[in-house]
Amino acid sequence: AGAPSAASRTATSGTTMVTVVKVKGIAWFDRMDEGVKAYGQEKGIDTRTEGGDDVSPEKQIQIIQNLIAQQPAAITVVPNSPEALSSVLTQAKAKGIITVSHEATGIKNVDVDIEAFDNAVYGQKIMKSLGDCMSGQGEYVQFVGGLTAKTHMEWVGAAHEFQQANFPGMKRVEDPIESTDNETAAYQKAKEILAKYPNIKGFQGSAGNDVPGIARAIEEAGKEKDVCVMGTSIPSAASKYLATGSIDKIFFWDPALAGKAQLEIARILSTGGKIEPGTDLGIEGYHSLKKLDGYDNVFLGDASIEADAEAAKKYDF
Amino acid sequence: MLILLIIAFALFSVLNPAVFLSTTNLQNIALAAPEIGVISLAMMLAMLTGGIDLSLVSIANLSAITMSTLFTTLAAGDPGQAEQMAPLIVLAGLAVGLAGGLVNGLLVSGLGITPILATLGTMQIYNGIAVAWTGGKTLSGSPSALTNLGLSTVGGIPILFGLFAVVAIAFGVLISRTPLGLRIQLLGANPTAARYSGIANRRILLSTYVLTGLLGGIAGILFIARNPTASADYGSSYVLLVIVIAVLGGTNPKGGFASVFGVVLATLTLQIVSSGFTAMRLSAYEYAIAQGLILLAVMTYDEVRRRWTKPVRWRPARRASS
Amino acid sequence: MSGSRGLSLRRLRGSNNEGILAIVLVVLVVGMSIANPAFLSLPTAFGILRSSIVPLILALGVLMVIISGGIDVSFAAIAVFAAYTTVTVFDGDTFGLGLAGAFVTALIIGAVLGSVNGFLIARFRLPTLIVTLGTQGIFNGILLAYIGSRYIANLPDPMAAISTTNLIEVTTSGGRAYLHLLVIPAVALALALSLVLRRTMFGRSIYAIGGDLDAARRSGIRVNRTQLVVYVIVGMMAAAGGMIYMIMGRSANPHELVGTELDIIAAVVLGGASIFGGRGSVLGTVLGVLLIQVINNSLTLAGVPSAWQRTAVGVLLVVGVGVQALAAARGTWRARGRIRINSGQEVTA
Amino acid sequence: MPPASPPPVLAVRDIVKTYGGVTALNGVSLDVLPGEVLCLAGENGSGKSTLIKIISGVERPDSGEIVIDGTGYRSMDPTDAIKRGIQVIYQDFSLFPNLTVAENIVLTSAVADRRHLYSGRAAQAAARAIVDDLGFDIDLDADVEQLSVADKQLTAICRALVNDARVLIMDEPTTALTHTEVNRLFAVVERLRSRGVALIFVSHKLDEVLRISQRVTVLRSGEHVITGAAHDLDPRAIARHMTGRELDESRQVTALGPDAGVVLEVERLGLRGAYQDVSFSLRRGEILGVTGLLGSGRTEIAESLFGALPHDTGTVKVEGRPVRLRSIRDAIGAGIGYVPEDRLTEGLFLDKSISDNIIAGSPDQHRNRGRLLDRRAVRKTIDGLFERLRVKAPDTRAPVRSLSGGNAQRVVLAKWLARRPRVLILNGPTVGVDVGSKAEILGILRSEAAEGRGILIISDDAPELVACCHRVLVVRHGRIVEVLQEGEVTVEAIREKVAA
Ligand SMILES: Nc1ncnc2c1ncn2[C@@H]1O[C@H](COP(=O)(O)OP(=O)(O)OP(=O)(O)O)[C@@H](O)[C@H]1O
Ligand SMILES: Nc1ncnc2c1ncn2[C@@H]1O[C@H](COP(=O)(O)OP(=O)(O)OP(=O)(O)O)[C@@H](O)[C@H]1O
Ligand SMILES: [Mg+2]
Ligand SMILES: [Mg+2]
Repeated sequence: AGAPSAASRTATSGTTMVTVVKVKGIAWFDRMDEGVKAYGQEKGIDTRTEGGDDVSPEKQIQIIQNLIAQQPAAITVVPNSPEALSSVLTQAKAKGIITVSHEATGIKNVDVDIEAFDNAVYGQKIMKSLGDCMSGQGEYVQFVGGLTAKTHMEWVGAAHEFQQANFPGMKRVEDPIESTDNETAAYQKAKEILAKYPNIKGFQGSAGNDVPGIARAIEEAGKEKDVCVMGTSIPSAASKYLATGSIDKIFFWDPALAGKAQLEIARILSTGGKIEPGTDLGIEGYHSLKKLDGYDNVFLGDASIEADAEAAKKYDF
Repeated sequence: MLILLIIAFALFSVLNPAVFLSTTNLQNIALAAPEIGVISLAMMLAMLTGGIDLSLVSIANLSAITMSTLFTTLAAGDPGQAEQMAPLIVLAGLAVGLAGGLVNGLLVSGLGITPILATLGTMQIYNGIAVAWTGGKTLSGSPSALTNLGLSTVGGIPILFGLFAVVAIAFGVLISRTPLGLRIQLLGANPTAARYSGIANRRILLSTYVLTGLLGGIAGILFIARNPTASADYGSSYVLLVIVIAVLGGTNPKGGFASVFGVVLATLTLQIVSSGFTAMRLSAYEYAIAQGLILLAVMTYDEVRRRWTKPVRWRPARRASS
Repeated sequence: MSGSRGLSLRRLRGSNNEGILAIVLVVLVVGMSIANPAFLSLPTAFGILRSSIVPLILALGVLMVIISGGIDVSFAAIAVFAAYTTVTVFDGDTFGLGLAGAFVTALIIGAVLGSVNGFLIARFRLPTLIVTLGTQGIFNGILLAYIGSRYIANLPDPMAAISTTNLIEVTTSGGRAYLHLLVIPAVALALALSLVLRRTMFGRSIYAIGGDLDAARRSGIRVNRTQLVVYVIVGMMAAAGGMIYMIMGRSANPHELVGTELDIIAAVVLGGASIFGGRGSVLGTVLGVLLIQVINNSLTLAGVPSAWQRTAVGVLLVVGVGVQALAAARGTWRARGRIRINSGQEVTA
Repeated sequence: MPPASPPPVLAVRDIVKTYGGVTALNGVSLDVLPGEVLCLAGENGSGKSTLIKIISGVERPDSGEIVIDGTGYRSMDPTDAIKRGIQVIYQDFSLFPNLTVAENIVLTSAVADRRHLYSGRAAQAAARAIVDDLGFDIDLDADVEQLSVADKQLTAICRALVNDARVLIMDEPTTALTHTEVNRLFAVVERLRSRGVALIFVSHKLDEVLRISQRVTVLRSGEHVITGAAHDLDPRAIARHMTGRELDESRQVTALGPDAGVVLEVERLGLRGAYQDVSFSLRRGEILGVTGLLGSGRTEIAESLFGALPHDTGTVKVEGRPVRLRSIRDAIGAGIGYVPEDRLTEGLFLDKSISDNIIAGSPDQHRNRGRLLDRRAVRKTIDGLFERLRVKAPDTRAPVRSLSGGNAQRVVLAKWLARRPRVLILNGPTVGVDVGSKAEILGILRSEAAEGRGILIISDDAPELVACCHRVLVVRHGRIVEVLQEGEVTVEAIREKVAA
């Protein structure tokens, strides 16, 4: 996987750009790989994705370190732990490699961090839908893939604040619950919640496996109609439950486009260009970048997508 | 093991010399090896007594988190002073490692809990403490002395690698040249006979796990020196990897036999294969397959060779040596 | 010579400390119920049983290996490999072979992978930990690199059909309670394995091999063949566990299960099996699995904040094993102290 | 051989077996006739057990052939051997520690019968039958790992006899047994013999050998020396064939000087259920024997003195000073050493080298100023003892597992001599040791005593006690019932007091 044909290697021997993903082989990053490859074809650049066989910061460090020795023009990365990468990214920069990151607000030592959206806004958006669905009343809980997953914690944090400000009738009854991004674990935790809070009205998920697991528990309890389930997921994983109404709505962004956006930024930087507020990457959702306050290298697109059962059918990942 | 190391090195040097033999790549290998190597040595030590220590990575993280928190707290008051306190901060990290090892040791030797269960439990406890402590966030901040240590090289060799070499030599001496080391080996070979030979099994076991905890603490220092950050879930993929390295390096999982030198070589070999695979643009999955094949091939070769050579000279590779 | 009281105490404790474990389990359940009365309800009980199905099936396989003096860390990789490959092959039930066909396919794959372990272990007499560590990486690598690494949301129809079939459905005040149909194979397997281990020569041979490999060879037990069969059966049990996991999860994710090996092994050892081989029982394993599932699936109910749940799991595990270990230590102490002055009296001949 | 004699059930022809560099057997041939006991004698390491393992299919010979009922085999397989009616009592018992006595007794035959099902109740009944038949007393429900060595040996005997064997091979079946059990075993052997079973019997107790066997085959260094009728031989002759020299088994006890102080004093020691009211003293330079029946409590007394078992009452003084014996380390600290009964599990690190085994008890005595092991001192101790105890092995790096029983015993002894204890307790110091080595080991013990150590020997072997002990204590039902003083120590006296 990832090895380009001999022809493309010679044709573009000058420029190689590598995207380091959290883990290889899952649908999300396969989709990103599609975007990365398509971008390479379009621009005639040697592009590929690399990643570990499980989600671990140390494997990403190892991969980036190995890549530095290969001297690509750019490394773009979706870090498992932004902080843990800071030192290896410094080394990359020192070798003149352009570095771009994604889903890593606050990361240091990259030229640009590109976010599909503002995490706080995204969290608020989910909560707005959840609050509307629950008519602003009742108990709810939030799931995160891991208590160590930074973006998940930002989403649920912003959502919680938004709820307190805008839906005073709602109540979060537990601190964020950890699902380890495992569908079965999410299912079991959801069952516990249903037993502990018979009147629960809402679930917010963060990891892709959260809402399918929660939905399974809801279906078994026959509470599809009584409980609102919303959160980040991908259409392929959620479609089955969207159809029965056990998931009400999912939120996501297209990783293929995010992959392209990272590479486009790297290309602009490598040709001496600059990324500024308002820059148009020519990619859907990234037509007018915003700069995130409080950071000097974070730019935001407007690429979040929300989908109900109908809308989700349009996506094939 | 040495042969394998040379084969691996030669193979990748021929296949992709430009990348594989670059200084950067070699330095990277030398930079990545120490943290894995130190944990592997700790695992080797636990396995030498016939046990296992699954909590090592959690201990290392807890130690790194302690150091980072201490530094950040001190630096909030007076950054200059915090830098000066670096040695004390490092000592605190080591102390956390020792404490973690002590708890393991007490559970294993005092209560007599099977090591795999005791350390599986403490792995979760230490990891849980780290999660609760950091709220799951990755902490950044560490004394610049430590960070510099991670970045600097002497004659092209990273200092961290030198540190690893020192630790390895110290452990080689400990195992083969001290009474404690001899007792650890004997205890692993036959606990009953050890008892009847006047070896204080409990105390030795306790010392062993305290030592593995200490190595965990050292690994925590290496973590934070390589990256000035600390988090609860760094290195979780190391837990099984270091067992692979330990056995590849000639440690008998039933106890009694291990070789520090073998473990060092095994660490380097796997690093070389890993970076060689990336240089060859092979995927992580293919690397996982290769790692398994290497393990099986080396062990089968060892076994077959052992059966064909003089039984009385049997297992020279597994005898403890530095 | 030891009084009948001593004997009945020994019975109660069980040959592998099952009695102690049962008490620990009861104490835990009582404690949880006090912490939250909602815990003591049929839905919770069924939920825990349901969540125990797959771990139990996997644990029974591990139990066999551990009794035979080995250890297996590759079973989770086998489970996923067999089940995911089956799902891929049967996509949409192409062959019309139905559920049975799917299971047979998975079992065959499991048997083949298990035989790789068994062959290496029996033929080259390699330490089992090493072999299975190696094959774990190989199986998992092959699966992800060459067969597929993507999440499959929709199972083949025959598998999907029983995903939501329940054995018992009861509506209680605490909500509806379901007992999944697939507890039947789990219970059946437990009973069958228990019979095999206690009542067949194959089962006793496994204990014998775990007790002393050389002695087993000398007494004519076909050690290599028995070991091979053990690993083949474990591969098949893992495959069945993997299939049931995917059926109950209603999706096929090749990244799951692998990584949970140690928890399963912990449950088996907690259930009184000796890591050194030769000891262990089905009853103990069942209790060990239940204990771990109760711990894992009731912390939120009991009100443990999620930040502290990892720690709580660890602490409960250590306490559970600690109680066991202390009881076991006292047991052997007593056995050592149980000194009979016997032959002296009846030497008259 | 008279022409009328029946054809041999079992024969081996020109068996050669090497282990790497070591030649264990070099062209050995012998045959066994139905209804006879053939005794296999030879020094430790002469190849007796190896020959037996080849017959039973545990090892394959390099060359040669095994003939059973006239059919020749290049090598055997354990199942085949059992199927052809060959049963073996192995020197190391080969029992399953995790299974009960009953199960151990029946498992082998169940395997040989190609059974598929197993019934605990049937096993119990079968085991009960054979145990009762032999008149042994063993708890059938006990796990074998909890048994004393003697009980393990009894279990192994029962297992071999539970089937109708045609050839019964017994590799040192009596090492841990006392006179009584040996007598019972021999009665069974006679019965089997009269039924036409062929037996091979290995023992280092030459008087036993001559009592039970019709013919004797002697091996030396893996070669066949002689086969002769038992009534033509006496112990001296056998020993001469084995060792190639004359042995002196007579009593050699040096007189203790009047100034020899008391090194160990035991007063009213007691452990409930094991022994009571044990008092005796041991002087510097004295060798004190302790004997009694199986289960009489001798081992417990020794283990209490070594801190391996607790004691409820009484005091122990070493060199006049009271010592606390709450753990083995206390005992070692007080200068007490102990060579345990079960050398395989308690005495030796089988996979470790001879060097490591020798130094195992005394690493602290071999430290240099840097607190590291002083390599030179370690080497000196190891080489010194290796030479002095004449351990037969290629070098000190060989794992102890590759040694024969007698040599392994020397290694255990060496471990304790390296520590130079004030009091050395030995539980069956020459169990399984050949006559030549036994004489040497006793010689070593005498010279150790002469250096001022107090030595306590627990043994069933009356001639051995006579050969070296100043005094002998007889233990019965956990009490010292007799003290045989200097002049009274004779084989007859010991046997009489023990059985009384
Ligand atoms: N597995 C082995 N590896 C190497 N050498 C061995 C092995 N087994 C036996 N030997 C050697 O073969 C020789 C014969 O050993 P064997 O056990 O047959 O002696 P034995 O006559 O039974 O002695 P003993 O009376 O002490 O039991 C010895 O020199 C021994 O060291
Ligand atoms: N754990 C136990 N369970 C049951 N019976 C036991 C146990 N330990 C010892 N015995 C019995 O107690 C008796 C005493 O055994 P022990 O080894 O103490 O004898 P001893 O006095 O040392 O004699 P010898 O040295 O001749 O064997 C044995 O016959 C054995 O059956
Ligand atoms: Mg022998
Ligand atoms: Mg005894």
